[in-house]
Amino acid sequence: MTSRKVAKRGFNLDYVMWLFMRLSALAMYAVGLTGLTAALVMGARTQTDLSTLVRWTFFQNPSHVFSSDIVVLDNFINQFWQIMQITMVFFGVTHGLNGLRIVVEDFMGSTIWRTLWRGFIFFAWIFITLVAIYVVLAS
Amino acid sequence: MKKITLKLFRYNPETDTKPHYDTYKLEVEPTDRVLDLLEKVKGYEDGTLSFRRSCAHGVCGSCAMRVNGENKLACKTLIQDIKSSKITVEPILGMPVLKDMIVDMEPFFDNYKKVMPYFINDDPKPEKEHIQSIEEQERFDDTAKCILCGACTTSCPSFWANDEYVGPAAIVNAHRFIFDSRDQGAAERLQILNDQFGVYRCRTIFNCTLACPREIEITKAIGEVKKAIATGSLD
Amino acid sequence: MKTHQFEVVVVGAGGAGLMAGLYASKSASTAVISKLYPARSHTGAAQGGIGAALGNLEEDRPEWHTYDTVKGSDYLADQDAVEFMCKEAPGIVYELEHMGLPFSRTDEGKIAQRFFGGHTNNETTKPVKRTCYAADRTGHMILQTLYQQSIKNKVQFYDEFQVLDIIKTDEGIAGIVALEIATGEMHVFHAKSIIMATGGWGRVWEITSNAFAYTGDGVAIALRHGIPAQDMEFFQFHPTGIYKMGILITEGVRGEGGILLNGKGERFMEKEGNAPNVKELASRDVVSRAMYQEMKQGNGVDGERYLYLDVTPETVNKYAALDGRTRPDGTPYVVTGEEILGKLPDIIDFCETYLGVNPVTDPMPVQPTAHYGMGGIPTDNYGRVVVDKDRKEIMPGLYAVGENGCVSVHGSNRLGSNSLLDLVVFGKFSGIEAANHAKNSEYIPLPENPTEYAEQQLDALRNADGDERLSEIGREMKEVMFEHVGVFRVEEGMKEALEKIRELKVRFKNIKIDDKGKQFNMDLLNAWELSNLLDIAEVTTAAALNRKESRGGHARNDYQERDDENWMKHTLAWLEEDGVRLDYKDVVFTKFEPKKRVY
Amino acid sequence: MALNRKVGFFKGLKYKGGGPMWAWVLHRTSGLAMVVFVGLHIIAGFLTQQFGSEAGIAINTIYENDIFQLVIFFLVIFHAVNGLRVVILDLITPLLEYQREAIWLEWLIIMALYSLVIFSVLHDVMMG
Ligand SMILES: Cc1cc2nc3c(=O)[nH]c(=O)nc-3n(C[C@H](O)[C@H](O)[C@H](O)COP(=O)(O)OP(=O)(O)OC[C@H]3O[C@@H](n4cnc5c(N)ncnc54)[C@H](O)[C@@H]3O)c2cc1C
Ligand code: HEM
Ligand code: SF4
Ligand code: F3S
Ligand code: FES
Repeated sequence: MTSRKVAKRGFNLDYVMWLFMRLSALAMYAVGLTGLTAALVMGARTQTDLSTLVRWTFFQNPSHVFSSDIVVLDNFINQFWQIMQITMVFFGVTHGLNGLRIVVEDFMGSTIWRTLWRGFIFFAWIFITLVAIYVVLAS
Repeated sequence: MKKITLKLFRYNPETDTKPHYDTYKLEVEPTDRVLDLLEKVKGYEDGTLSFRRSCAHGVCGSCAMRVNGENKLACKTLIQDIKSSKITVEPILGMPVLKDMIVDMEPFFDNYKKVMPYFINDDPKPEKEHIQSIEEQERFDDTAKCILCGACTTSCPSFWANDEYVGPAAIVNAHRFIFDSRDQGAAERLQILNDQFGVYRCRTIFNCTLACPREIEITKAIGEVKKAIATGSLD
Repeated sequence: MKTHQFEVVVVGAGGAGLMAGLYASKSASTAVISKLYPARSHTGAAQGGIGAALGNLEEDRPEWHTYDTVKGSDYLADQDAVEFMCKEAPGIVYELEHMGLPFSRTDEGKIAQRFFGGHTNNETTKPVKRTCYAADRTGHMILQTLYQQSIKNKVQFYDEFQVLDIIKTDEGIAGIVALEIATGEMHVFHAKSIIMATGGWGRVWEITSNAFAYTGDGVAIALRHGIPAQDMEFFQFHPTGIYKMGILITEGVRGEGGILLNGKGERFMEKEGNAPNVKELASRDVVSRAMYQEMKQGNGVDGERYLYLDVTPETVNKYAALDGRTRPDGTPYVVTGEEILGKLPDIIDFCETYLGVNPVTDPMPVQPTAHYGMGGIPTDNYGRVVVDKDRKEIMPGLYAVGENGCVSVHGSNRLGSNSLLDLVVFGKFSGIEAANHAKNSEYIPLPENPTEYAEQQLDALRNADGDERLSEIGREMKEVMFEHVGVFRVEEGMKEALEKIRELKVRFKNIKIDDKGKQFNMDLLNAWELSNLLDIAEVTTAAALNRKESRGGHARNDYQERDDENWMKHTLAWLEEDGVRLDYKDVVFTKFEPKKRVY
Repeated sequence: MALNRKVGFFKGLKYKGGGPMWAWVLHRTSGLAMVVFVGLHIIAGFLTQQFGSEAGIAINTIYENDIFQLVIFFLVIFHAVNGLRVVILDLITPLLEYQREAIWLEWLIIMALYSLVIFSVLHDVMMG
């Protein structure tokens, strides 16, 4: 079969976000699985309950798991895990709020409500991301 | 012979302000089509019942309706294939209902026309046919089967939610040309589909594929179009 | 009432109408009016393919195609027209391909071709692969392609407008009257040229492969304006319709090696008197008659009125070996289930849906089904309507193409795959001719009240408040026609049918219409369509009754032989107040002298 | 007058679309639920940490509830597994042919994971 090429298409928010939704989903899997494995390796296997384990999986922050039974918290207090946390927060929040945007835009025509929602989602995105990053860096 | 209860969506714009349902009890053969039942009701019970039909064997695309909540061609759905003895027939969703089962198909055809659903090749014509290998022809054989019945687009929740979405049928017909090795309009069609209301409105919900009476792998075709946009390659 | 003005108006958006519209719109303002969305036209149901001597797989020539068509027509076709069509055929198939039509391909990437009944190599008399196909949905692809090209060329469509009448004043054809189905509003299209392309009328018969929309509107409208219909007694019964439903199983199945078997498992087509040479690939009238005889002799399957069409690989290979059939490269012809699936996907789908039978593993129950009207509005090679028996008087501005026209290239029996060809060839030339005519003429002024006649007809129906059911009248008509004016005919039967039709016409005046509304009043339109069918049934029966011979699609038990001496002529039928008036016109001969037809 | 063409959410739900459609509906619902859950969780944590707010603690107490946990775990697992199916099918187009199998597989995985969760939560409840 002959190979045919067409020029790549220009920027389109819906395409970019479509791709982002999928890639961020994969990224969250990556971070989550790393967190989970690490938590298990570092002792959660025997010592902790389910919800704590989930907290470790998704947000490996010492202050997030104040009641944790994991003995050696120190292993989690380093820059690697901070980066992991920020990645998780960024992808999770962006993914979730963009999801919200998609749902809203599906059910709302181009009215003023749509614009308001967009604005609201944008500020919520900035706010939550910043707050979360602050929590990560401050603890 | 089998006894069934037929429940029909009724709406007459000239006399009704809102739709209602009529129920009929019929004796039918298991090999009767849903279309035969509608004909029976129209012929012997109530001549005002209105629906579109022509070919009566699933190739013209006139008779897409919701049969027991699912998009079907009335002429391709046999009574023996319906589990229940109660059959509800309603118009397809997402298009304005004009009368009984008849919906306004204009929005559907408008979307279809948006994707340039026609062969484009500005080269000088060869003396005989264009040469195209069997494999090249098979590349778009599936999507060339489309009979424009609308069952797919009107079963798509993404389309229900936002009727500006061009819908699966339009993408299927774009696919038929984008992947035709003789055609030269792929770039423009991909441009059109890479739009806010284009192919990325598809959420891989599969209702379309399940609804298609021609058994076209619609979601796959849409996926291939998405991939072509992302990679710039048509292989 | 709304009035529009176009130089050319095409009525019907099937293969013929779209082709005509495409060509006319190149040089004249054109509207295409159709009671269905164009993509719903019955051309989309055509399965097997379109005939053209491309010679992609083996040697073939347009002259052979011409001879086969003439022979197939039982010498009733006009040979100049046939020659014209067969010569144009390869060019027009290439043209369709250039429009993007996705034909199936040969290994070399050329358009694929298959066997079809009656198409032969004239030197060896063996079947020849002449029918170009796109799997078993060639008609679908033609219809879609032409519709797509019409969109590309911005042809103006009026979808779901039912044409009820042509406006004919003393000066000539001035336009047409159409009902906008969605609103019930009348529209007048003022035009210089009118092309009728409304398709066939198979709904006259009980078992038919034809669409609900095949109600012969074009022919009936013409008849009401004193225009004759030609050769209406010749209606083709396709041998293989799905038992009881009539849904078509394409001749392509036999082309791919499918075998007809009777209840005893015998291949009856090879019997002496049927078609010992080409067997299943004989022309349709021959096969239908053979099947009918088998069933009459009690050889139907389980004593029922059906036979088997068997395309399972075992059967195909067994008989291909017996016949010594080979592939183009000389190797023996052997098929696999896969291959059949690939070439006949839709047929397999139909059988599974409607019969619960998979043709790759089981035989299909089939019976002859009413399929194609060879007759119609008489025209010349440019679609111009010729109204007299001497071919002198044409009706300026009126054209007819496709199944509702009669050029005549099919004579008394159409060869498979010649209809799609007829549509595009004559569609093209009538489109060009209609635009030319429009360029060289003036609009004929509309009469005072152009919709009067159409409105009268509708009002009469709407206000008819009797007690006859439309569906009942329709059912009785279909039954009597299938019984007595079907595959085989005899004097008494046809007389009975004619009487019945006349009785039904009287009863029709006393019908009851439930729907009194304007929008989508399908009840009313169905009544109008039934009145067309009744007219056509009457004309068909009267013409058949009068033709005292057997020829092509017209087979009589009481006159079993072809009678060239008295009947080598076309029938013209006028529908008049007190019945049908018949007259006859000569057949055009060029090269081929009538011979006895053996396959 | 033609009837309005708008298809409301509940009207749409009556359509018999089968497995993939329900998966989508649940995906959407679970996605939104998580937005609310994660959003509130972050804010609650922030409030508690920064201001020692009672409201923050109140919110987080709801999250400790067993029933709530069973629900949210289901939603999270479903969203994650179904999301993975969608991502795989979307990015590797040829696999779209196996979508029916994909739905089965997905539910198998969800059931397996979710039984672990149920087991664990019940275990915790029993053990006090
Ligand atoms: C099942 C089947 C299989 C066939 N297979 C083959 C094959 O393999 N090869 C072959 O050569 N031939 C085949 N034929 C024959 C061939 O397909 C038809 O004869 C041909 O398609 C007729 O085309 P047409 O353009 O005349 O009519 P159509 O395609 O039927 O178009 C008729 C048009 O007229 C419109 N119309 C009708 N009445 C009105 C009205 N009152 N007002 C406005 N519009 C109106 C309709 O809306 C429609 O658009 C087959 C036929 C059938 C039924
Ligand atoms: C491993 C974890 C996750 C995976 C694999 C995942 C995957 C996906 C995927 C593939 C989509 C599809 C979007 C589309 O169809 O266009 C999606 C949508 C969505 N996701 Fe997630 N997601 C995950 C976590 C989350 C989280 C943590 C949230 C919330 C904060 C979230 C909220 C949403 C929302 C609201 C949508 C939009 C739903 C819709 O469009 O119907 N997701 N997710
Ligand atoms: S893709 Fe299938 S369902 Fe959709 S319009 Fe075409 S034939 Fe109908
Ligand atoms: S149903 Fe709709 S969302 Fe996509 S897969 Fe089909 S178009
Ligand atoms: S009537 Fe043609 S598809 Fe049903």
